[in-house]
Amino acid sequence: MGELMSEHVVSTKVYIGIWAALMVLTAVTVGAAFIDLGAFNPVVALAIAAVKATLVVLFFMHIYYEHQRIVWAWVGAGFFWLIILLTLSLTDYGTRGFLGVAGR
Amino acid sequence: MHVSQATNTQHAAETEHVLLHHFGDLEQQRQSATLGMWVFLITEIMFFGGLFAGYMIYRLAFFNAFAAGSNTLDLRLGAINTAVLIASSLTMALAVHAAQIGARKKTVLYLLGTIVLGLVFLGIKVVEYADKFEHHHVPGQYFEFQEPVSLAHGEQAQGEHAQSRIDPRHAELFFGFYFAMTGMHALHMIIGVGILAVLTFLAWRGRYGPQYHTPVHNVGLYWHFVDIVWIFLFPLLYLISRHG
Amino acid sequence: MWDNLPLWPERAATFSGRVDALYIFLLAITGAVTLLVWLLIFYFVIKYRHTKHPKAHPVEGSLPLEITWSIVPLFMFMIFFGWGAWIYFLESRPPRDAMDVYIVGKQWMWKAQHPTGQREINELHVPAGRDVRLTMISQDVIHSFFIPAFRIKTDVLPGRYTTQWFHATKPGTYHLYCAEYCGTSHSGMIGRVVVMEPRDFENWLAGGAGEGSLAGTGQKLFQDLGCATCHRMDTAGRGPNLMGVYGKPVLFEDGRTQTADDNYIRESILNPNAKVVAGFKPIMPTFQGIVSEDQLLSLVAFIKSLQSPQNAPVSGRPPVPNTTSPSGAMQQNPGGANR
Amino acid sequence: MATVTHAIETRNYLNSDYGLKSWLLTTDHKRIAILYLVTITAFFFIGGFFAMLIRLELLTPAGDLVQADTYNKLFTMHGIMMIFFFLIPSVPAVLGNFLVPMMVGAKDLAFPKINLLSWYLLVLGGLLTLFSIVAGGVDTGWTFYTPFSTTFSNTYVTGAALGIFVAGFSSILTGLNFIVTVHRMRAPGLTWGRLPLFIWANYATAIIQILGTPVLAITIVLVALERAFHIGIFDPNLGGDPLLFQHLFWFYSHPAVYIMILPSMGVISEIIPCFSRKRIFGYHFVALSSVAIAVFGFLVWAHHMFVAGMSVYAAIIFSFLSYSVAVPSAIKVFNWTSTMYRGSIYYHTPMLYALGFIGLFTIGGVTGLFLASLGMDVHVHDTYFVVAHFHYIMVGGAIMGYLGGLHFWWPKITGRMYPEAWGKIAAATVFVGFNLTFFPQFVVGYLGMPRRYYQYVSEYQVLNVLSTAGASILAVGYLIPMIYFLWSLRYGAPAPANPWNAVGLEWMTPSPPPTYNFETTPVVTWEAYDYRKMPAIEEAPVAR
Repeated sequence: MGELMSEHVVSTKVYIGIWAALMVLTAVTVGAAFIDLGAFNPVVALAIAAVKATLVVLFFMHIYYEHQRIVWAWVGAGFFWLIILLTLSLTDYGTRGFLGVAGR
Repeated sequence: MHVSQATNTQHAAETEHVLLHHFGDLEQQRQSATLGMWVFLITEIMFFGGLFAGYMIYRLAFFNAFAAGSNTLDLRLGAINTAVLIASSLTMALAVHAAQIGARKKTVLYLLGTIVLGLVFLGIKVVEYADKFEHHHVPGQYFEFQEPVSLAHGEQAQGEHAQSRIDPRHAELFFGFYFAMTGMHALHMIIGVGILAVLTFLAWRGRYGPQYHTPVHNVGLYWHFVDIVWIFLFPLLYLISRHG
Repeated sequence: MWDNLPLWPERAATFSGRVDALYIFLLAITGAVTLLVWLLIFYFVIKYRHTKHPKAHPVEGSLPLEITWSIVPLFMFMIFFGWGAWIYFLESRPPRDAMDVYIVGKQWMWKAQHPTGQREINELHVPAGRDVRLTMISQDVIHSFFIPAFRIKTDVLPGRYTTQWFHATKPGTYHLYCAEYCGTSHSGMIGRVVVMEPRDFENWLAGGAGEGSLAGTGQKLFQDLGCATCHRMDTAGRGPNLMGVYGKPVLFEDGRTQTADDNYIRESILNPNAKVVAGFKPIMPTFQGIVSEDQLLSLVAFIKSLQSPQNAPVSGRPPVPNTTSPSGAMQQNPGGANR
Repeated sequence: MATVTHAIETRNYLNSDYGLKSWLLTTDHKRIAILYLVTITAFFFIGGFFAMLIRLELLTPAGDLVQADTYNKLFTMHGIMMIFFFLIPSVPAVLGNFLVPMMVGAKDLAFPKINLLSWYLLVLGGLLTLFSIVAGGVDTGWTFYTPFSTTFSNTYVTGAALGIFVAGFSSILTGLNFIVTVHRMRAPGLTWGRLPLFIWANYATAIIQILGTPVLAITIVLVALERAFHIGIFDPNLGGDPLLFQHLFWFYSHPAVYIMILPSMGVISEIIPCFSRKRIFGYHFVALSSVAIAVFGFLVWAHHMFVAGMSVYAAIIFSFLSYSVAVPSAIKVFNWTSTMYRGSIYYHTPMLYALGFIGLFTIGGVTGLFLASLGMDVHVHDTYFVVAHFHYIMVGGAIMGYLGGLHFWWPKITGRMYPEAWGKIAAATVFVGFNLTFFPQFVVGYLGMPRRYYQYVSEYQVLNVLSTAGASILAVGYLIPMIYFLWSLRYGAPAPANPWNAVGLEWMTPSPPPTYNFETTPVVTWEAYDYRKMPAIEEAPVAR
């Protein structure tokens, strides 16, 4: 609690650094899309997007400096629930037709 | 968690008009607001999550159609818009910083910058949408889809009975998602710009300072969240199978 | 009186007994637990009523008890799960040599087509003692094909085949319901399933028909639509040879494989170039909007019947594929009808 | 700040201000709770009216009372009204709104204006939905299955869907308010291990509201877009998959069942210790089982789709996961029952509802085990067995809990006692009427009677007549409290601050409470449900 309140004032240099990183990553993701990586094209694209999103969440959105652990927990829960939605939907779509019986 | 007694009295006068009756102190109020905003943003994750789930399933099922649809999008405009939005996130972050240190003029300027960048984004989006209307890429009655030449596999295209490999209905699904996802995103942007306008006015009136700038911070969180959605939308929509 | 108040549905298929056994087991276990809870409530409420027991005795919890009443139910649940999943798995896998019947649902009626050509509306005649596989599709909204006496039910979807099967054991007439809400006359989308002695069923089959077998209809359509021009019964065709393709894995151009089931055949007719067989070119036009669901089913039945002679189809006359008439006009429909 | 509100003893939130504006623009959580109470009671009786027409139609096998289309609209509107506009707001928005701040020792919820906004959103959503009823109704069933709802139904689907969309935001904002309040507004000393179980239950509910409701919202948006522009996401004619709708819909709508039942479980966890005069058995297990239900509740949605044409393997996975959510429910039932062991039990009306809740929820819960078992579900899916099962959970469970809680806290909310004898009569009537209505439906469901049938084969008639007879009794059972609650507002005996000698911060302030709940912020130094030093319950006066 060095500050007036527990809120952290982030240096503008950090912001500009993050912005530069985001711009570079945007260029990288566009570049990577033109290289044939087979099945890994979407993986790379999403990985870069995830890194960018993490940078935004941690620094622009101040989660890195957040003292309330519960905020961390809720942010984690949000992404975790999204993964529940995606993966459990895929248990259906990913295994359709495995049995070789129409519609099963 | 509790502000020390000395600080409390020191800022008592400044505190009184912003502290709501049911909170014990400003710190509690600020933390509540931050937590509340984050929980709200979690609902937004799940809101877009439903779209992402549908998109993922159909993209896996109809990859060719999605790739063909994606290749008709203007990558340059998409990339420029990504840069514009990231820049607007930077100005937003700087606006929050300015409010925290009590630089009123800077706060207003950065907020205005954010609004302008947001409007630029929306303007480019309008250009893109107009292009879709022109090419009948809007799902519905008038939808048409011709497979772009690059994908139509040269030698086969020369065959007398060459058929499109793409079911236009599946390309229509891609554009359905394109409009649903970017439309929802744009709607969030429009709401964001509106809120920013009010916020800029209040900042100009000197409402925010080191003691109290929760609205600036929370609107910032919202704006960054909208940025994050775009960070995912850009590769998902614009960058399918761009090579070869 | 009891005619008007049946308390147990009839058991008329092999699954009926299996499901009933599970039901009785579940009733017994859960009934016992429910009874225990109710009796305990009554016992405590009476024994410890405040007039007789004015001072509560502090009992705050018990870890062994908590563990017991977590683990024991979980163990029972796993039995419920395993038993139910086993029945479901049996219900999901029709025997290979099951007799086929094709069902088309539409608002608000059921159409059944037998491989021999008989068509029925809101009725389904089947022999007792035979495995019967239903391949089902809807022309409009989602329906659900439900025969309570057989304890089976599966949704009938638009755009995709679903399958279920049964083995009727008891001749008689049973209810047939649509179980998925489908609009105004949902409750009118009912019919009857007539289970007949095999001999009676043969007679019934002999009586109706007239239009030739379903596979025969499909074969005729196969010629009329010009399919035979490319899908020749040798290796020289521009499309794959379809002899014996049903039920086998198919290798696609992009390296993926898929078993050629009813849905694959349907998709290949309606959206032929989504999955192109390795070694062939994406030149087939779509038949979207050209063939009806009924016709699609007859085409599927025909392609199913194209098996090598030693395991000839169990139903219908094995058709002799006609490879000598390239006369069928090639019906090119570039683009086809989109809807 | 605390010095001003010294005035008169009887100054409370009800008489602190008068006039319509003081209610419609209030930010006091207690007044907003009253607004909710009035609103959802209206919705409840509208939904109940539809239910009565449904039961009357089913008195005879033939369709003779209303048209088939009308019947379809009736069960659709019954479902929509009861689920989205009564059950989901019921306990959280009325009792939760009133009690959450008081139970944590706060002056109000964290965001009072947002709290008022969420009431307006519910009203707006309700009006939109009512408008679509008046304009012609909706006939899709509350489940809105595609492609029927998107392509084939020509009723007011979009209007009703929009109403639900708006009401969804009401639910989200209520949940958000509770979460922040529980985290940031607890009185000093009120640790998580000392929180009332009602708070735990509402917190768990809020988790579901936050994480589930947005998925319903986007699904509704997609249905509306599909109706308006034919974008084809759920339309098989465009290559879309109708099962995707079901996945997204049930991702919310299965956990939504826990939105309805969890808060009622919280109510029961308050009532039983009070009328047994002892601490709840296994506090931590009851508390954590609420959270477990909220979390596991999200892993089981596709058990609504076992016969829908889903992959067999997915069905097996979801069947397995479905049993995971049954364990914490069982833990609760056993702990409530054990709480009464060696207690000192009073038979007041709230306790009767709580006992009824345990009994009926047990039946509803164990029949859920039937439905989670794949082979069983194939037969009973979409039959009256399912209808009976979820009414045992939602009416036998959620509404019993809501009524129990309403009686329990009525003296606190209004400052008046309800007539105890009538309360007992009503509770017994509800219990008998409920069982007569819904138990026969298990039997008729196993016989094979599909749900949403306007006419049915004659052999099911006897059971349907029993059910309709039960529904009439149930209707009377619901009208009696409505009457005596209104009566008590004028003629009921003034309630003391703590008529049940219950523990909990809400009982340590006058009835009705002052606007800011507490004169000074309480400091909690005791564990929850510490009834050891509380005196016995005195016979409360019934009327002046």
